[in-house]
Amino acid sequence: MFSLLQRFQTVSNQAVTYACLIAAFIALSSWLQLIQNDAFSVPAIVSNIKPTLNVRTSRYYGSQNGKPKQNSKLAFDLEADLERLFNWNTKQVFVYLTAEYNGSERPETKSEVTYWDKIITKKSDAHLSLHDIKSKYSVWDLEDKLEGRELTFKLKWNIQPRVGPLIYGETVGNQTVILPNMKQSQKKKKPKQNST
Amino acid sequence: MNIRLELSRFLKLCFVLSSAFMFWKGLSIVTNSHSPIVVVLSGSMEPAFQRGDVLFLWNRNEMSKIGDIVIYEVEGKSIPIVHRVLREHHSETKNKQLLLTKGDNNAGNDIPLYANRKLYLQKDKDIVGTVKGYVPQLGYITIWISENKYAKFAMMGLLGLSALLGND
Amino acid sequence: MSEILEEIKHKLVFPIDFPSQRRTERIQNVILAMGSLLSCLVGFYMQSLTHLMVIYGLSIVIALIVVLPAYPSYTRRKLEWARSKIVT
Amino acid sequence: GSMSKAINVYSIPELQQTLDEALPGTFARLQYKRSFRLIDTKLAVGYSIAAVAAVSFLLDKKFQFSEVLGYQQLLLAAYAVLSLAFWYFTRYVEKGVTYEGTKPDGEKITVKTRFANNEPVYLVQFVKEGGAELETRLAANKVFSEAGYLQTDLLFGWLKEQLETLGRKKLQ
Repeated sequence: MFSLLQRFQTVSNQAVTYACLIAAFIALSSWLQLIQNDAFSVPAIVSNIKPTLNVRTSRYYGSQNGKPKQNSKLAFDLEADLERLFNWNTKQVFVYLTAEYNGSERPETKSEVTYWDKIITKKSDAHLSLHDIKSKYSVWDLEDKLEGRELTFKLKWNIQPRVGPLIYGETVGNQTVILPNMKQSQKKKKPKQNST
Repeated sequence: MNIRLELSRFLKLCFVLSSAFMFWKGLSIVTNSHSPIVVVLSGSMEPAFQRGDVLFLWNRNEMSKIGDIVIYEVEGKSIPIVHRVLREHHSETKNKQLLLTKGDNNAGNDIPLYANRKLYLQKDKDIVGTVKGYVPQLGYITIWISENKYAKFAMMGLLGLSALLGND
Repeated sequence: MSEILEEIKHKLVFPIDFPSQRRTERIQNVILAMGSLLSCLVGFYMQSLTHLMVIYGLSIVIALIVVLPAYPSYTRRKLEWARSKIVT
Repeated sequence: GSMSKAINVYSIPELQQTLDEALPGTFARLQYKRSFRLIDTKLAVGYSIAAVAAVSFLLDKKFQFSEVLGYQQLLLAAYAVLSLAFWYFTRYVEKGVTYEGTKPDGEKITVKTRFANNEPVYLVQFVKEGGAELETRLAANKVFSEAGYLQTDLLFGWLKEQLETLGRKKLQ
């Protein structure tokens, strides 16, 4: 405390130390709030999934050297209330619909792909009740064909905090769908659908 | 005798620099990432990350999960990119994983950004780290200094002044 | 040049007496500790990071105002120093 | 030059540094011969720490992260071990010793110095070979001028007095 500069340094050093403690308090308390609100077991209903397949030859749809690549899209309904993910440390919630599946030529290959996602920044927008919305992405696989694969859909979320660790979780409730054959898909737009 | 005095004084300066550097190096060895703390430079992940936000990375995970926000480097480009994993394909037998990424704020995926007309990133080769922690805006000082020449001069002047006026 | 710098350096020191050094250190500790505690409580209660930051920022400003300047009361108990001898 | 730099006399670290650095010269005026055992060890360990960091820094500049990862891990381990050794040395071997020396007649002396918290009093402990000990206090305002100069003659006089007291102690 012996000179102006040194007094300024001690104040700012200590201010930074306390700021770190405050940040830790914010991260920890908001995490406890999430647990208290059962944020890790939010139910979600993904239903009425209608997959379609088509063939693409562009590089931006996974085709290499013009080889035809099967691409898959969806339409689906979604009902989920993500309000519980919001507290004072939630900057945004990134919610995304993913599908897991195995390879057909090489069954040891596991894949997970995103069909749809949404950024929610306000608690008032967190109640999702969507009907017959289209997938955002056209999905292709490492293999050329996707037809006949069994897809397990999950709705996952990621909380981006204002300060602290990123938090990931998924909603409760899976949905399994078998992709149609290419011919079926072209003839009639009604695919097979299994629910679990 | 005076040599020892000068050496002792110089050693203090060495300690300041070496401890800062070795802390960084230690962090990068523990996290297995060559730059364990990064500052966001682009707005392609808004509103999650803005320019100047500080990200803490971890790179000991063998596989990335879908939805993870990863930092990757493209051959021939110096600036690392912070984007989200949109798809992942991995083999259960071989330890290899392919990733497709996308910026939250971008319309399309990152295929146009990848080197050599590749369609995927490789987890073990291209990924610098996965974002685990976040502090907003703290890194704006570094951006400001590196991009604004007046700020650069002001900073240099301030450092020079404090070195001259400081007591060491 | 270096003499001018020495001169400036000496003007900018603004020393305070030893008892005040002890006191300002303690006051600064108390202000910042109280400020951070209060900011956490209010911020959590209001569920608002803005409130938290405003309160904590205010406590830093108060600490700076109290501690930084060499107020006359901080320089009253200066010591009697040795007489300087003429250097030959 | 003959005149040292002016310090802020209200700064304990500056007072301590100036006094610690002036002690060897003052002892030399009293015909003591300084022993460099402790300071040389400290400098050797200290500069090997700096050297390890410098090598790590150069490797980092010249090579890719993955190319030299093994070496960097070794360097980091060496840095940690040496830092621990340095800490151990200052804490348990040096223990605040600022000066070690011998009188022309071969008598050894060790001097430990420190300042109490925010108190302008230089606490000095003289230990003579054989166990005779003297703990004394020097008020900083007795040897510094208001302008921030150490009055070396006053320090010399004080030190001489203390050493005489210490010498008498042995006789008792």
